[in-house]
Amino acid sequence: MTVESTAARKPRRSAGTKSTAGKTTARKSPSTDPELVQLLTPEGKRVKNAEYDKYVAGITPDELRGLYRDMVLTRRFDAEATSLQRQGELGLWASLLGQEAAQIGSGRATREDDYVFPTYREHGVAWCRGVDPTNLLGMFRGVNNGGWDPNSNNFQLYTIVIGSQTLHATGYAMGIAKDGADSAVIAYFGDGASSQGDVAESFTFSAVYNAPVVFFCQNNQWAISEPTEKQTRVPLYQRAQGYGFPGVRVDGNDVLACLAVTKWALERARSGEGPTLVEAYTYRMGAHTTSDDPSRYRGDEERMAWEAKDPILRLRAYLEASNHADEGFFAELERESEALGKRVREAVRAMPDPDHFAIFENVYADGHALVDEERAQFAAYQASFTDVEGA
Amino acid sequence: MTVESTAARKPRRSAGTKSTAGKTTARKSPSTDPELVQLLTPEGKRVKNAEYDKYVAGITPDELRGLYRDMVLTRRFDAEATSLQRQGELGLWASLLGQEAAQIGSGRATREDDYVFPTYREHGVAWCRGVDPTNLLGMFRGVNNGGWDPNSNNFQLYTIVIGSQTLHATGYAMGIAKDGADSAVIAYFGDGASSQGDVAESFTFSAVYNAPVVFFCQNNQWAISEPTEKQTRVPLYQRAQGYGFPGVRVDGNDVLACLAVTKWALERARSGEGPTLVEAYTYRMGAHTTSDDPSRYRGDEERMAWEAKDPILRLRAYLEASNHADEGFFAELERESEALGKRVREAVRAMPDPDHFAIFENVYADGHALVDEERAQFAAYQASFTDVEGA
Amino acid sequence: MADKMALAKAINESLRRALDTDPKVLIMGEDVGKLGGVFRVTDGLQKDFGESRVIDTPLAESGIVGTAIGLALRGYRPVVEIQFDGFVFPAYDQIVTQLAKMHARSLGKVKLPIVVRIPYGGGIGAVEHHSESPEALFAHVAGLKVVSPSNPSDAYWMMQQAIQSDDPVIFFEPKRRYWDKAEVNTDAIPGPLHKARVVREGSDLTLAAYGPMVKLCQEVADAAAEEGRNLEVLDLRSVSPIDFDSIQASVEKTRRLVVVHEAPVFFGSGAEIAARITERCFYHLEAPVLRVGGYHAPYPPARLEEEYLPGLDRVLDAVDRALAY
Amino acid sequence: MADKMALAKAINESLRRALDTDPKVLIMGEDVGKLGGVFRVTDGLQKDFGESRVIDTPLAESGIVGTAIGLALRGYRPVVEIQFDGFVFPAYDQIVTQLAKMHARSLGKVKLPIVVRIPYGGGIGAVEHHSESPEALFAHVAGLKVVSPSNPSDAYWMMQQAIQSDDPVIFFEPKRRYWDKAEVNTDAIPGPLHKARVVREGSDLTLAAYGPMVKLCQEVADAAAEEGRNLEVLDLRSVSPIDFDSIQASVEKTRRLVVVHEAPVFFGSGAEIAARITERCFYHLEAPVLRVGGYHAPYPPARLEEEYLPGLDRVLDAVDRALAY
Ligand SMILES: Cc1ncc(C[n+]2csc(CCOP(=O)(O)OP(=O)(O)O)c2C)c(N)n1
Ligand SMILES: Cc1ncc(C[n+]2csc(CCOP(=O)(O)OP(=O)(O)O)c2C)c(N)n1
Ligand SMILES: [Mg+2]
Ligand SMILES: [Mg+2]
Repeated sequence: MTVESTAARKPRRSAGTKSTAGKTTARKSPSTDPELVQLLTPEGKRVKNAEYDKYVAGITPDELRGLYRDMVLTRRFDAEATSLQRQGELGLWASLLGQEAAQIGSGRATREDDYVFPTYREHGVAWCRGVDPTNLLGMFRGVNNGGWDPNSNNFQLYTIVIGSQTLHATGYAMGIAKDGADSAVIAYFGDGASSQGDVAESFTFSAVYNAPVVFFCQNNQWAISEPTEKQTRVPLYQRAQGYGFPGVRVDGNDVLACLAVTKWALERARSGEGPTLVEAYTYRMGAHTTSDDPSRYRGDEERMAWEAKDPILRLRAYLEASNHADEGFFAELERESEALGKRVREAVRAMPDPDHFAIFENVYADGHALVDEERAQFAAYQASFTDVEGA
Repeated sequence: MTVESTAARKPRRSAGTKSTAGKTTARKSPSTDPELVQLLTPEGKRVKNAEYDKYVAGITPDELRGLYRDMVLTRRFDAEATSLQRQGELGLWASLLGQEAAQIGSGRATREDDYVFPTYREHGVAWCRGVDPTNLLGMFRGVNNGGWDPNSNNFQLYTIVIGSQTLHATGYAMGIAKDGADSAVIAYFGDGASSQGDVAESFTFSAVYNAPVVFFCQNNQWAISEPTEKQTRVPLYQRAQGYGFPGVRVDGNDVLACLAVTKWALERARSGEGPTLVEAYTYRMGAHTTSDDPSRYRGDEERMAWEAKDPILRLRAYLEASNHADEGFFAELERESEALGKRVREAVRAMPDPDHFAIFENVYADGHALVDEERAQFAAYQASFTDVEGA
Repeated sequence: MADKMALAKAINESLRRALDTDPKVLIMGEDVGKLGGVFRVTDGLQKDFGESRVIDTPLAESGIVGTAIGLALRGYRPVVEIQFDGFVFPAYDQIVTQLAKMHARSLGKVKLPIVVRIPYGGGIGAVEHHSESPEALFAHVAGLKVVSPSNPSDAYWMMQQAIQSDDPVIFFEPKRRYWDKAEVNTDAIPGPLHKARVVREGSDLTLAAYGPMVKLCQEVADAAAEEGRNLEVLDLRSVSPIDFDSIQASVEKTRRLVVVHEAPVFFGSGAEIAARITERCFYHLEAPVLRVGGYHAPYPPARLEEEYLPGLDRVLDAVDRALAY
Repeated sequence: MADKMALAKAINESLRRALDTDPKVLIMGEDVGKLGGVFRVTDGLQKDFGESRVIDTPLAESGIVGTAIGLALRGYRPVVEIQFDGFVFPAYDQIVTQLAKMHARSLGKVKLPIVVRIPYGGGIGAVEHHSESPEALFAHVAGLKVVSPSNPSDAYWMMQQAIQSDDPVIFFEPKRRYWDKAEVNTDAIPGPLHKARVVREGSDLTLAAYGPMVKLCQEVADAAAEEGRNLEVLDLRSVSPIDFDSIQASVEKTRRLVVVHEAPVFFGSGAEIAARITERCFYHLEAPVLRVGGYHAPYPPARLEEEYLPGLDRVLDAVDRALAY
């Protein structure tokens, strides 16, 4: 599927590549051949990178095992949620399968006082921020629209309207700058989201105010059924330069590279160098959500090719080859996984339905006469049944 | 006024400039030192340009005088409109003073079957498209919201909501591609407009569908009272590359360069190479509109510096030095100018107020019961006065 | 030819017919191509009409509507899909300031025959932004027409009429009725686009509704009939214009009116209907026009939606209250 | 301290006071800095409070509201300016799906104390998009509060209250009254933000209005008085919530109600008021609630606005009609 296929009837030549002063020319960089930052090959071999090695130079075997553990537990949690949806315990689930490295690597790069603005699939980032994973399930079960306090872990609620949160992130970062604080913000969004006007406006505002924000785009190749070619004809990380800040593409299935690049970007933010765009080149291995049927729009070969780049297997190969983890570690982690699954299952099943009056709660902070009136009518109406039943 | 001034309390280092594979770095290009395409110096000297000379290679003295005439008459028309506003004949006027070269150069580059999407200040482009200038005055007088048939001259109505028309232009261009036609579209917008999400979305759509559209941004340095630094920290033409198509900055006070660069961009569009962004670097010499008072936010020196780069004087110097125009030409043009002024003055003064029932006309193409009902009520109400007066 | 067809399928067939008969008709939206839309309303259309007629767009609603306007200026008749009700707002500016006003702005020179399809309403257990009913926000805006079918036959024909209309039409599809089946006679056009229809005759009170609430009102009428009350049910079909003549005729007979919609009552269609019908039927009404709809609160999480939405009991309660006057 | 002050100046003074007393208050918008806004409402504030408190933003309304939300999450209290009514729509998505819903979405954990200032309404001879009255499009949306002052004193105090409110407030400023002067007592707060006020007592009929139409209604009442009719004039001040109790109290006395606003009548505030007051006062009303407002048409070019807008004669005509019942 080429980018021109929809519009052009006659053959059209592709964009030229010559470049002269005063003119920037589109770079032909097919998205299948990304120039990406990689520290671990798909086979788990550590490769040198002059620029980013320093950001993971001091990493200990313990920390490496920690990243592995994060990814494994996140995947386990995710699988549990998918099966809870199948069992009817959740209305919907948006799986992060395949994106563990992008999320754990970037999530672990954040500092406690940083602030995270997720979209709706950042279960791994939530994990890194210490949000209890069962809290993530409330909105998918339909008991609330966001079940945690954003300020407890500096992890904002999931945002479903694509792209909106990038502006909130930018504003929050403007506030950090105003306060003279040295923390930073990271905003997550997808390849599809890159087309939204709000995301472009967040680039503009963050550049103009030099806001300490990292835009972390997980390019998982798909926006529901649409491949990234329907959103852009050049790699997404290049978008940033036209707004005056750097963009970098990182191997999104390489947790070390994601950690290093995000640390670099967050440090830029902290030290007053303004925004950065990180494109984590990864793959949505599963369906868009449990409502989706990817067989309608993509073949198995693609997924299989990406399974060979699995972020968890990759780190495991490295851990094993470098003797950083033994059988005992993996066995213990397996037990921990099972326990997490069980805890999540039980927590979801025990999750109470909200009180009916919750409809009227929190519509306003300072109250509203109409809400009071409607609540009272609702109460009277509810009471009329009790009366009847009681009679 | 620096870009950081609003947000940062503590000193923040500026963006780095090193560039490595997989990372694009913000280019430091202060907008005061544009890398611009120029064919005529401010003194009217013709300078060579290997890339763009060919687009004006065959230009005849007659055509050069034509460009000069277009600019002079457009300026005359504009001045007349400003003074008609002062006299109370118009409610408002948005002057193009200083932007004549950008508009005439680009406007004359269009072909009859091309389609133009202006904002609200493109009086010079309208002139090139053959729109009767008096038609432009209707909306500023308050007798209509657009007084010409867009399809008569392939010149869409003025669009006031900033940025909206860039999407219409893109859609129209998608239609041209679908039709297999070889015409092109040009969309005008300002430096301020570059911040609107709609403009970014038009870049995305035009790139993905490889639509034959030229985005022509007149960077006149100001969006009402805000300098361009409030919209971007790098030159605007660079915006395009992140979307996968070329951007070029042209001296917007050099009519020859504007003509050449726009021809190049339109030819790219026609031959299937997709969108181009042209940033015409120019200056709004007057107020934003007749309602504006620029003395509140900018000094005279800036305007005076730009007066030295006046687009009309520049071409006149060239015409005179190259003996392409004599006294007679200038004298005749002066008479023509006067006549145009007079015609515009008279046409405006003679412009009738719209019929009251025009409120209800054209709300819908196929009619609407409520509009019919309200029109009837209005008629009855109006008639009640006649009755009274008649009685 | 009359087939039993689900409402979603009826729209699909109607779009297919339009693509077939008018080469200028285009389908645009997110995931409308290979996937056939998240509700499969455009299923198979790209396969049969190609990527140039059935267009998967970038994820940007303002861009979708804005480029559709440009395509319409070029002579096309785009039918654009907004994936869910709650995602129409990024396109709201293009709809309100451009789509709605271009015909008037151009003194009639420019027509924008664009249909904006919006699956709307709740009752399907969805997450936030997937269950809203924003029709009032479009009806208030002159230049737009707003319609909502309640059954497969209307879905089929109203879509035909909307596409043929030279005005922009906001087409609200009752998503929780997508799978309801009924007969669709694809030969005989049932009537004008903006005319209401009496779906059940009655004498004691008029229930007026559109889209997803028509079926509910029919159930209410059934239940009321068991208590010996004879309700008339009107399917309004159009929210702009509203067929006040038909409502008036019904109310002059029944003397009581209850309006039902999923959207919040405050500033909803019920307000306009109540105000205008009270003015038209001041001496006929035995009771004030009552409204049943959503509360002044964001659409709640799924496990609360049954309490939030008008249901059988709540409408019956309003009927009782109206009859008690 | 009581000074005679223009309405625009009263808002300016109110903003100044807020900036002075609360370091978290910010002013954001296009041209609000050096220029002081196109109406000079923010005149001098950047000079006195600096570019970090009074912020000229990029030209992007969604960005303005979206970043204001982020700033509010960080603890700031942004007061954002939309330059004209017709330019609020690019921000509509952020307002409706984010600003309005964040408090409920977060179960009360997140408060967004943001004021969105919108100069609105016509009568100033402006070009397209500069004269609209879109308040109904915000009042329908739960989570927002919507107010509109009619005079300098209210402008001053309602702005204080809006900024202090922990809820988002859409603050509609009657631009054609910006230059009207009246006394403003900056010491004594006149009453709650969402309470209507009787600005003229009367017994024959109630005129209800807000913002720019209050002055007109007072003129109507004067004119009617000359014909021996004694009209009560209510300044509603708030469009969400609407102070129905005060309207009801007035209507129970006068038994007739005419609602006046510049916005189109169809789906406008008059509809909601008519519907609810008819329900509340069914046995008191001697005439249907009548509405005077804009027509179902785009706001017309300036030379037609006098015909489009409610004026003395049109309101008097409605009064006559209501009294004729
Ligand atoms: C404004 C808006 N439009 C449409 C949707 C429906 N929708 C939900 S997810 C999605 C695709 C998102 O793709 P991407 O940004 O790549 O994120 P991913 O799901 O791949 O993580 C769409 C179209 C939405 N949520 N919001
Ligand atoms: C969406 C929108 N917001 C605000 C305005 C008010 N406004 C009119 S012109 C203008 C500045 C435009 O600047 P620019 O794009 O540089 O064009 P220029 O006027 O310099 O030609 C503004 C803010 C508007 N017309 N539309
Ligand atoms: Mg994606
Ligand atoms: Mg400008």
